[in-house]
Amino acid sequence: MIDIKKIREQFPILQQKVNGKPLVYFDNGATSQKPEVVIDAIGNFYKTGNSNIHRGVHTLSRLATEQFEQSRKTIATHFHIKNEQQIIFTSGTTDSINKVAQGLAKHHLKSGDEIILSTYEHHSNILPWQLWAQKNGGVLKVIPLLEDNSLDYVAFENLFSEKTKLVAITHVSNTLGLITNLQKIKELTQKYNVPFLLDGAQSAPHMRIDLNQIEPDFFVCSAHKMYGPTGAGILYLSEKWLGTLPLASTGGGTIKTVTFEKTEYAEGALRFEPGTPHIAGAIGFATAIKFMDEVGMNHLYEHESYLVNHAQKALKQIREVELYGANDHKAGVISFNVKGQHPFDVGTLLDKYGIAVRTGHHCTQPLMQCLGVQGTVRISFAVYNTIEEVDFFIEKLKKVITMLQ
Amino acid sequence: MIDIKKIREQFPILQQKVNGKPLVYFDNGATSQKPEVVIDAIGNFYKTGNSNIHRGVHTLSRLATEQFEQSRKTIATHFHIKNEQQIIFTSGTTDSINKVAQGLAKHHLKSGDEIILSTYEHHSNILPWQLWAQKNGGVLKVIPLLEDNSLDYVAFENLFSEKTKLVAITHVSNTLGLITNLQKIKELTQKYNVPFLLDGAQSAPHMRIDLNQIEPDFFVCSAHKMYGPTGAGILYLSEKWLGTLPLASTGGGTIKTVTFEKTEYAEGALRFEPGTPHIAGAIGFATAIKFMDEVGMNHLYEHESYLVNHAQKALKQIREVELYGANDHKAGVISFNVKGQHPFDVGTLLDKYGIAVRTGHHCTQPLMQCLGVQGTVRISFAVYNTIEEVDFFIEKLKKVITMLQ
Amino acid sequence: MKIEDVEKEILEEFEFFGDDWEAKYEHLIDLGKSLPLIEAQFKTEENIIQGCQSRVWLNSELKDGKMIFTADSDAIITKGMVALMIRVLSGQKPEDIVNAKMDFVDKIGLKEHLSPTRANGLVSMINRMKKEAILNIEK
Amino acid sequence: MKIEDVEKEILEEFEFFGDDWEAKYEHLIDLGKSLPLIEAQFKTEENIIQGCQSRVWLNSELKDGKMIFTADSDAIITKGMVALMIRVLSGQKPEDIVNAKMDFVDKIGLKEHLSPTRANGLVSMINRMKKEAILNIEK
Ligand SMILES: Cc1ncc(COP(=O)(O)O)c(C=O)c1O
Ligand SMILES: Cc1ncc(COP(=O)(O)O)c(C=O)c1O
Repeated sequence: MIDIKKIREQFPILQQKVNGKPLVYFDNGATSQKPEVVIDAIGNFYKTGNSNIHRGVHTLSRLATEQFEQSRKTIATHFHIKNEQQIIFTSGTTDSINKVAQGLAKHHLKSGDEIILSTYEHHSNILPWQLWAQKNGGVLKVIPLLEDNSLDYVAFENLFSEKTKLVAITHVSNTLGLITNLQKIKELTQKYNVPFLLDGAQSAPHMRIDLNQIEPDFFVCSAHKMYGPTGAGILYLSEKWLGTLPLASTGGGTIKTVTFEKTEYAEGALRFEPGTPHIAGAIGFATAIKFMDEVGMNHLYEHESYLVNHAQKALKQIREVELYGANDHKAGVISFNVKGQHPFDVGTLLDKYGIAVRTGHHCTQPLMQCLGVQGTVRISFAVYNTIEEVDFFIEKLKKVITMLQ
Repeated sequence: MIDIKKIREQFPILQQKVNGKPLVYFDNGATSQKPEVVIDAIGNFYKTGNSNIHRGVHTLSRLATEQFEQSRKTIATHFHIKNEQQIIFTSGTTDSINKVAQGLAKHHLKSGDEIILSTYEHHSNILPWQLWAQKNGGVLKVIPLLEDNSLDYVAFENLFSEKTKLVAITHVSNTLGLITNLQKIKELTQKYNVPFLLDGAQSAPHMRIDLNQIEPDFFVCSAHKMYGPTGAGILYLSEKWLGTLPLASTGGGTIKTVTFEKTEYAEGALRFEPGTPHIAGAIGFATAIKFMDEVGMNHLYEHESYLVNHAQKALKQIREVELYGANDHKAGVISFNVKGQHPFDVGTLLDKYGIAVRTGHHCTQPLMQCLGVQGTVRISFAVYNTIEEVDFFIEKLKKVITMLQ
Repeated sequence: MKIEDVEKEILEEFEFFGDDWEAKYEHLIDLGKSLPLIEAQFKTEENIIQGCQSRVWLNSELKDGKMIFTADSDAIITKGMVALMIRVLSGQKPEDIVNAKMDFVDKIGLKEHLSPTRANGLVSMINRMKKEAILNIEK
Repeated sequence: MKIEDVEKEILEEFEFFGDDWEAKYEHLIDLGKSLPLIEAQFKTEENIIQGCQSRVWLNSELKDGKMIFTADSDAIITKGMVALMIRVLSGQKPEDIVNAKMDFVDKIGLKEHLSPTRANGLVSMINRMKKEAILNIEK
């Protein structure tokens, strides 16, 4: 299998102490740490290859363009896409979703139209649609949860109407780690002929994703959650939308010709990438993808599942712990609370032991309302986490529970 | 004065050879090179401090938040702003302008309204307004040029009408290096009570900018042209617009409370920064600003003016060279052509000598149409360029002219 | 007692724990538990200080020229911190509150709770306390 | 001559310059100057291949089972490169054009002109030439 020790050695930040204790970083759902290759790829670009791209005739500009376009190809290949023009560089998942929402609002979405979301959604996959709905008289319909906090696919089907214009749904719940049934989504969206957007922010870091097979209309994710740099992400567009999605933003680099009266736009990805892109970010992102592919997405998933199952089992044995959406089929994330205690207190004390967890609503307030809590404690794993860290965390969690009582 | 040799040593990329020749980098208008401190600030963040910000209770998250918010303060101080909440982090100038255009389009701009731009504008300060104008029946009015390619301020005043809702103008022409008369802009926009957006993409890298004194409604610039990283920039909003500019994009991190029906947004800069920001970019940007402030903006401007004047004088002595907008009062940029030759050829041959220049329309096609050319050769300076480089360039340019004849 | 004297008292109290953060936090938690709760009628929307995670309610009134603060929080560690703030500032003259440096928090090694991360509402709470004090000077 | 033979000829021609890029580019410029211009009637919008900077016009016709290409560019170095492409591909059978690897460009040390930077239209031009060839196979 994979040699976690060797992997850990590649992450400089894991070698350091926090509050005098070795860092146990369980906040990967918020952002992952970066391996040395990624940090170096960014540094080396600035040290040896930095230049603006696309329009230059000089050597540095040509080489930077080649690196940038090669990064697009690497990412396309990772997601099993043949035409790399379908990969648009953005500044992250939130930016990508906004681009789709703003684009669709121009022609595709009309007053009275409906969009189906799930109870799981991150604010970034709610607010852009809400902004549209409030301004244009649109309606957001929400897939409810079953008792076990999984999505209610029967209720889901009942939400479809002639007015349904989009299903925008997360692949993995960032709060619960539960995985959406893509088979079901594909089946229903095809049956009702409705486009769907898949929010891959929490799936892309953890599992193999074959967009050629899933066939979403839109797919989005963030580099910073995938061992890559901040400020970078992608928007994948299906062939159909690549040619037809109206532009939300525009500017230099997207055009063939411009006069003050009229602009003829370029084709492919460029049309959607106005201004100087985050060149170092794209290169760093591709390097992170290569890092993941070298580990192997299936190995990565297996290792993290192992950690999740181990941690869940141990947490279940602590009487004071309440787990949310516990399940064997998860993508690296566990949410829980200590009964009667505020998650803030639990997180604050764990931090004193060097354990970084996330507490609060995780940008999923509607899900919190549904669970009937203010917030949860969330631990989320990456490939560099170990069973020993999980055991250390469980030990200290017990200590924290005693302290708070 | 300033010790250029010491400054050059801080830029790793300048130590390298291109095509076997030392790199003479005169493409700073497209993007500047980065000093070691900036590259290290980014690397160190990922190596020791990387975490997502704002919502975490753990130590790394707190420290990252402090660094991020301190970066905002550093940038605010540089531009002489007291309330750092007026500095919004964006992915660059183009992104910033789009955010303003999309926001204003929601309430402020109505069908039939007029926006005044100048002939100088970069596509990034034309296309977002054109997109609005075409969709909503708006009108773009254009400040023409005088014989000497300076803006015609008399004609400018005549463009104002009751329907004028915005003046969006560049501080420095990225193609010609000519500096807009801000006194005039301020006077006219105050007289007609019209908000103005100042595109600082090409001024912020070269001169001291006091936003407290200029009092624009919106000011935008890009980190990557200011010795900082790619994928980062700012949108400055005046107090008035900070509270009132409608949101164009939205998502996680911008809110107080969310339900599927309704969202209560946070106040200040956060409202405009949905999703995980380019944290490393903000930190790198602030480090670049500190680098500039250490050199001193006035020293920087003086040095670059010296280079511009020296180069202009030498270019004037070459019979085959046609200069555009030659002038003593410039911000580091010179555009010219070799009569009868395509700028692409000139640029390609200069590159063989290790000299990186930009050729083409520089994303200012309307200005090209006005000058009656397809493109120009543009040389643009940064603080690390030297008189020796200028002399070397002049010598090789002469060689190139001979070769092409 | 003057503000400085209360601060000194707290300092001494915490010095006792040395580097033992567990003991320090246990003390903080105890302080939280001992905080006289705010009266239910004051737990209003208006009195809430929204941190991103833990919430703080603060009520203030002027009594015989001195500010009386009562407060509560839903998180116990925040509540412990709030208890310290109240101990220092409640019962003091508005002028003194406005000038209080509150750097004892740093000295007892709990500075992290005053970071601007929004995660707790403490910075906002101190600001609110000072604002109330200012209003009562101007009266 | 077969494509490979023309390529070999060009290779030998350029080998002569060794590492002297100035001589090489002077030769390229000469080639550009010698390119038989495209007839004015073919300099149409339709025949234009838009690079970001230099423009290329390309006309193609099938004559006795062979593709005849004529071309022009507004930049002389691009024109020199175009002249080389035409020398290799014009007068060849469509099948052979489709299969041509064009790696001689790399071998004579001018690979940079075939980068996807959009700055010149050469990659697009080769693609266009091959596309025209395919159309003429299918006929
Ligand atoms: C005057 C001007 N405005 C806007 C831009 C766009 O900046 P960016 O590409 O960083 O978004 C540029 C960059 O070339 C510029 O020179
Ligand atoms: C499911 C999901 N969607 C969207 C986002 C937003 O991603 P970003 O902050 O990188 O834009 C997140 C990040 O927390 C997420 O977990």
